[in-house]
Amino acid sequence: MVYALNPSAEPATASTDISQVLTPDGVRVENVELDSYLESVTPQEVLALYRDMAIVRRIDKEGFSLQRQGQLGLWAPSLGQEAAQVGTARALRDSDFVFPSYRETGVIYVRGAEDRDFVGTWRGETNSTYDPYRINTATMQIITGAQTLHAVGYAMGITADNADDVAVTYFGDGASSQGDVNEAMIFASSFKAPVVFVCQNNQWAISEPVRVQSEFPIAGRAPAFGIPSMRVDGNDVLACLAAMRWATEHARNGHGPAFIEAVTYRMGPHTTSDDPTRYRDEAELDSWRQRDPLDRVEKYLRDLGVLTEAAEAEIAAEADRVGAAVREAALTMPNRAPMEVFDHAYATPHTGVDAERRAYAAYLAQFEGGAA
Amino acid sequence: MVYALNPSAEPATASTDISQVLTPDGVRVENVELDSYLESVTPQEVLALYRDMAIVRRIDKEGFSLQRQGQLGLWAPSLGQEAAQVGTARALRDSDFVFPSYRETGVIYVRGAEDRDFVGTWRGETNSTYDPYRINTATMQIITGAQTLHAVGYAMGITADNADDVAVTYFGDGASSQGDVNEAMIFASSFKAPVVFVCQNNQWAISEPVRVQSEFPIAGRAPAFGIPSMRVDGNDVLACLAAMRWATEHARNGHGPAFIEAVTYRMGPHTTSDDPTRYRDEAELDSWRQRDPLDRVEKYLRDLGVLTEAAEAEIAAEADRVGAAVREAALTMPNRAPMEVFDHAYATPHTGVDAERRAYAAYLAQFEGGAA
Amino acid sequence: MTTMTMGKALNQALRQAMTDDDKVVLMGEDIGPLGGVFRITDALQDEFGERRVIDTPLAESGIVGTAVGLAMRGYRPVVEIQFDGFVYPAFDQIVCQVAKLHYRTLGRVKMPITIRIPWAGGVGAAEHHSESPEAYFVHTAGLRVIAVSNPQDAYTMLQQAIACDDPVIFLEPKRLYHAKGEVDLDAHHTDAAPMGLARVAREGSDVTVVTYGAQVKTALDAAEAASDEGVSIEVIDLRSLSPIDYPTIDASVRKTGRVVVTHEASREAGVAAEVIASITERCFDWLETAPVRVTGHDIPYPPSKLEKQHIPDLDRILDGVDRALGRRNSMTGVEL
Amino acid sequence: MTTMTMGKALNQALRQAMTDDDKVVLMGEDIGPLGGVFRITDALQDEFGERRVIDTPLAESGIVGTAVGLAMRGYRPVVEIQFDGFVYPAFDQIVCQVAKLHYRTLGRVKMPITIRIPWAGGVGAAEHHSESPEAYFVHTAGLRVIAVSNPQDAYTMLQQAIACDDPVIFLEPKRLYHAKGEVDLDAHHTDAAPMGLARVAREGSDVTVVTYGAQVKTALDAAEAASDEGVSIEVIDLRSLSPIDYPTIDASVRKTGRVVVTHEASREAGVAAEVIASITERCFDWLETAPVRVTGHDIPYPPSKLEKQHIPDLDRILDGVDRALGRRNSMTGVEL
Ligand SMILES: Cc1ncc(C[n+]2csc(CCOP(=O)(O)OP(=O)(O)O)c2C)c(N)n1
Ligand SMILES: Cc1ncc(C[n+]2csc(CCOP(=O)(O)OP(=O)(O)O)c2C)c(N)n1
Ligand SMILES: [Mg+2]
Ligand SMILES: [Mg+2]
Repeated sequence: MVYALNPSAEPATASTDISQVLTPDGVRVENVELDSYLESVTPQEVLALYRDMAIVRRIDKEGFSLQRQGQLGLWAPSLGQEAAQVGTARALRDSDFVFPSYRETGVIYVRGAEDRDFVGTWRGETNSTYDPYRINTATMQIITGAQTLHAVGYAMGITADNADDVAVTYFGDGASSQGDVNEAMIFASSFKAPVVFVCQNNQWAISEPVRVQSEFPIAGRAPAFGIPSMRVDGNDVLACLAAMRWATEHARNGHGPAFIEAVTYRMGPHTTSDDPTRYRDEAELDSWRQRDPLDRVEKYLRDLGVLTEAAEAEIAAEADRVGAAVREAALTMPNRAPMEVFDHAYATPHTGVDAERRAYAAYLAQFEGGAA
Repeated sequence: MVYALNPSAEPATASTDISQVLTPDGVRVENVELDSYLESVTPQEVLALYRDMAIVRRIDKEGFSLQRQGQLGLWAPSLGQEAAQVGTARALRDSDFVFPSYRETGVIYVRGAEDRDFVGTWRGETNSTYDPYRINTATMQIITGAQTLHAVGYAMGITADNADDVAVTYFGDGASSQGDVNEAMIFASSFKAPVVFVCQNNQWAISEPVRVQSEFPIAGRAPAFGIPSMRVDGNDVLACLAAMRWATEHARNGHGPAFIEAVTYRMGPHTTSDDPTRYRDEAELDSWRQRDPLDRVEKYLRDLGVLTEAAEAEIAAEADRVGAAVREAALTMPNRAPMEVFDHAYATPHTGVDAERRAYAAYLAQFEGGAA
Repeated sequence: MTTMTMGKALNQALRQAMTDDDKVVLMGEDIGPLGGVFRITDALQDEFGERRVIDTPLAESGIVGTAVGLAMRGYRPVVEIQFDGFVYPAFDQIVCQVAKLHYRTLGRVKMPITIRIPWAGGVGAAEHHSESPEAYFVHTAGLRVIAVSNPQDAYTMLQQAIACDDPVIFLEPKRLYHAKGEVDLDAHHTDAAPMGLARVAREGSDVTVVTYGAQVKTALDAAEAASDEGVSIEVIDLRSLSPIDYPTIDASVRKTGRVVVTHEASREAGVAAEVIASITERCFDWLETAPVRVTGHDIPYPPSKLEKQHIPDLDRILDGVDRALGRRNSMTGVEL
Repeated sequence: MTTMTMGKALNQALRQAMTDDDKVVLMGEDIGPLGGVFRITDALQDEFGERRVIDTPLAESGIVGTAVGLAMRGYRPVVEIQFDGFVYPAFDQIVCQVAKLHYRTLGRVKMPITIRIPWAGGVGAAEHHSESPEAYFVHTAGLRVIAVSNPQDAYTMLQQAIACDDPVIFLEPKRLYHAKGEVDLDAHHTDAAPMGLARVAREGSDVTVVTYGAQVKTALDAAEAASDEGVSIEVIDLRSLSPIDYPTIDASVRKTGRVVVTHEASREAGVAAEVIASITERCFDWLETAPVRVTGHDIPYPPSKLEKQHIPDLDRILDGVDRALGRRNSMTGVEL
């Protein structure tokens, strides 16, 4: 038996065969795969999604400018990926558990992150801010792909508990090349773990276009491991919501893992340290501006008459409020005391670190009286 | 776009959809995919393949018994996998480069290994025996899957040299779960490297049946990475030869990597340290005995009248000669001198190791006069 | 007290830990029907089922990475790495995740993972089957590292490791798997000496020999041989390599003034370097001679027929003892 | 002589090496059009093409594993690991393959791979971007380890590393990338001091401070400050961490009798432990006081706002110097 190239072997960047329900012009189109997952969605709910995205975009703007002002060490913009993040995350239950990467500002917003949670880590005060168990969301992962295995293990635990939660992991097109991500699919498949893989293919891994990782759709890899997958327009919040409902339903009902590739675009730099002019054309960015995830919902909701002036004002006000609160949280964040550098290295007493802690305390004590 | 489960999603152990040209009963059947690669094969050439397999089986028997007699520390039997190894390796040019795992006795035999090369490492005298550049075959790899990346890198070098060699890597069904093997496919695809992946799915990774790694055909994974693949009867030496001709032709002509899953069976224990009765039924082994890779060629050649009594006697004699030579090589292998333990840790002088070497020489010198 | 092999003691410890706490799950390659290549998990899958004794796909990063997720869900995974040389594919998950998650999350996420590693050489194995990677883990903050040397410690300390809320690298010397000893199966691990303490394996007054794992036996043999020649060696079994129990070492070194540290791992930046640097800091005024290292060489692990040139044996330890005593030894007159 | 940053010197070294030998190829993430996140490969893809400056998929094991294959085919790959904390996925390929292949094959297969790592902290970076993994590599037999501290060494030693037939881990202190210095671009690397030698960065007579990488600058600053108080510090820049140039250290310690070893990496089983254990072995009779370690703590690398509590600064080094001098210091009266 010869296996030909993957039957849907369009280059990974091609936009054909990507499921959509809302066109860039804000027109709701029929989609046999997704429509059934959207039947119950009311215009007010779509408005709520739009509101989420607007707030997330505002947080992102705030984070960016805080970094530029020297208040944060770094910021990884989610600009352009609001639909992929909000749409998928809004399909989850509180009791599901999410394993995001560093770029998922929109996801942690939906999960219930507090103002300071968006900035504490980027400010360098802590390596994480929120309590993972409070919002059932792991610390944003920096090692590309490592979190996908954690999600699978967590999902194996869900199975062992006979629970019907799902675990969800977010990662990028670049991360899909990591051994860990592939092993995660293999483990998930073998153990029929209730886990959903969400790959945000934002076309770039820092300066590398997605074709360096794959000439073919990343979504096409999952089925080879026995995992059904869906490739959706990641700038279409309804498509993302629907796809995620499909995926979580699949996983929650004991059918094992599911995979979503959300085709989107990183409209900003990789991080505030990056200079995308060195590797990508303004024209490409422009073409994606035409597919902005907020614009199309705005048009759609205006046409429906749901995005009234009042609603718009309320959203703007709330976005501003959250933006200001995030800024305030950054600016008023207390500095941690020097000796806290030792805290939590171990959960139980470790004589080695304890001795170092004493020695360092003695060292610091010298300076109190101005000595040494 | 929804990707369903892989279209040919039979469990990885199923024998349907496996390309065959010689049935277990020794009947040559038509095969549209493979026949064109076999047109030029003469009965004498098939006899030569049979001879190879018989000799490899004899070497394996010798290795096994040498281990049982305490002459080798370990032996990893290739029993049952002779067709997969000989058939694929015989499709190569001398200038191609092979990256095998520890079980590829048949492959290194075909590549030109000398008598002592089969046993030196298992005896524990050296971590490798043959010079990789003499037989264009890397040291048999023990870290599962690691060699697949080496093959891809080597193939990238072939491309850079504008040469038309191919690199080939052998690995098992178990190894296919390693991140490295998946990364190897990703790199191979991205760089269109002239490399052929040969996965010998021998149904077991030590005690784990292949379904622990995959419920679906391993060959089905490659296309998802953009690599065409073929699933062949690994106990059919002609099918293996043909598939490898297809794969090398593909790679040699600039079309990038190709993948072969040779479905076969490990008829012996994992190694001489293993006790398969703890995890598998005799009945399963029996069913595979019916599909023995040598038997079917024997029948086929007898029917053709090519395997004459004289030919049979010659093969038996040669197998015995090689077996005896391998035994002799093991028994007469010189012990390496104690100080050789330091040799080749570095290619250029390293003051740290050099100092240790001097110190250890001084230490050993004490014993020469019976002192200390 | 029951006499049993270290392998059996470990098996009993796993059984006990799984009985005591149903959050304990075992993961690894071939640990199910086969019972592991060393049979340490023998019969446990039969007893506790496939959900608690999990044969995993062949991918060490996958095993440790999924163990992290299970730990986050409240489980206490006990991972078996099949051989020491196969832990490296999991190194990233161990160093960046297992070791750092508690620190990263300000203590909110616990990582009670035990990573069992059949460890080190001397069994005539093939390449990659005789590695001594302990220094990598000792240098990795956030991990605890245990190396056992006898069935009783194996039984007690494996249970302690599993019960510990920190991640533990648990090293099991392969060449002692079949060595027998007395084990008190009834004693509860919480009543035993805590996991972080060293043990004076033999008292002596002239020279302190510090070691761990299978080398403890070699050191004890050396001590016995030395006593015939009137040299009294104190042998310290570290048991815990992170943290290291310096008070116990200090007491010995301050008594003897002379110390030899021996292990099978390579020397450069190995555990012996750590022990000697710390002893020198802590006991400088008590030292009569320079502390001596007797270790494996700085070479890749050699083929098995040469491994006896690599693993320090009784004679090499005694040569080191002579050096610590300022007696004639192999280095006399040799430039370092 | 030209004044340039260390980053620029490295870029020039790569250009020179690629010009000298067309078997030299560069591999890594974002090293092409972007020129690497630190611009060390700036403009090289334009100059040498996509086949010699290769943007790879995002997988470190894949990068190093394919480099092994390229080396077997006769190439001299120079791998860039984007940040120190991302080397761990490649650890298996480095430890089991890169380090061991020459030994495994009885010298038949050479592994002339250079693995460049932007290294260590002090730049206010996010987690995993400030790691000091050097001890892992120093402990790994078969590897050479280089840590540079100035543009001239960066320029010369990177070329030496690439020309070396052994694999070299080449550590580039991130916080010195923008530090400037004089570089002789015309001198040939074969005329310079061999890669394995240390360098006396400042002569002194009272205390020897041994260090490497970015800490060399801190140590020199400390020496300057100490000289104001009449203490003469000799600073040794190790340059090579494997092998370590003990003759140079010995000469200094035998002169001063007092030694401080400082690095930013964690202390337990770190490079300082190795240096001190060796100094003690080699120079015991010359030591006036116990050698002192001034290192990072045994904690995961802290968040950036706390990193100044972790990286030893001038004051901590001087405190260590006081200890080596037997003067009042922070540990006076404190139990270890
Ligand atoms: C193991 C590892 N290697 C390298 C990096 C450096 N790095 C950070 S993000 C990134 C690109 C990731 O691209 P992608 O997965 O597509 O996610 P995106 O940033 O586009 O959201 C790289 C190379 C890392 N964080 N971890
Ligand atoms: C990285 C690594 N992990 C574990 C092992 C131990 N091990 C050796 S062979 C083997 C099973 C391999 O199975 P498979 O890939 O199917 O090859 P086969 O032995 O069947 O030829 C295992 C687990 C290893 N050699 N390397
Ligand atoms: Mg991306
Ligand atoms: Mg197999």
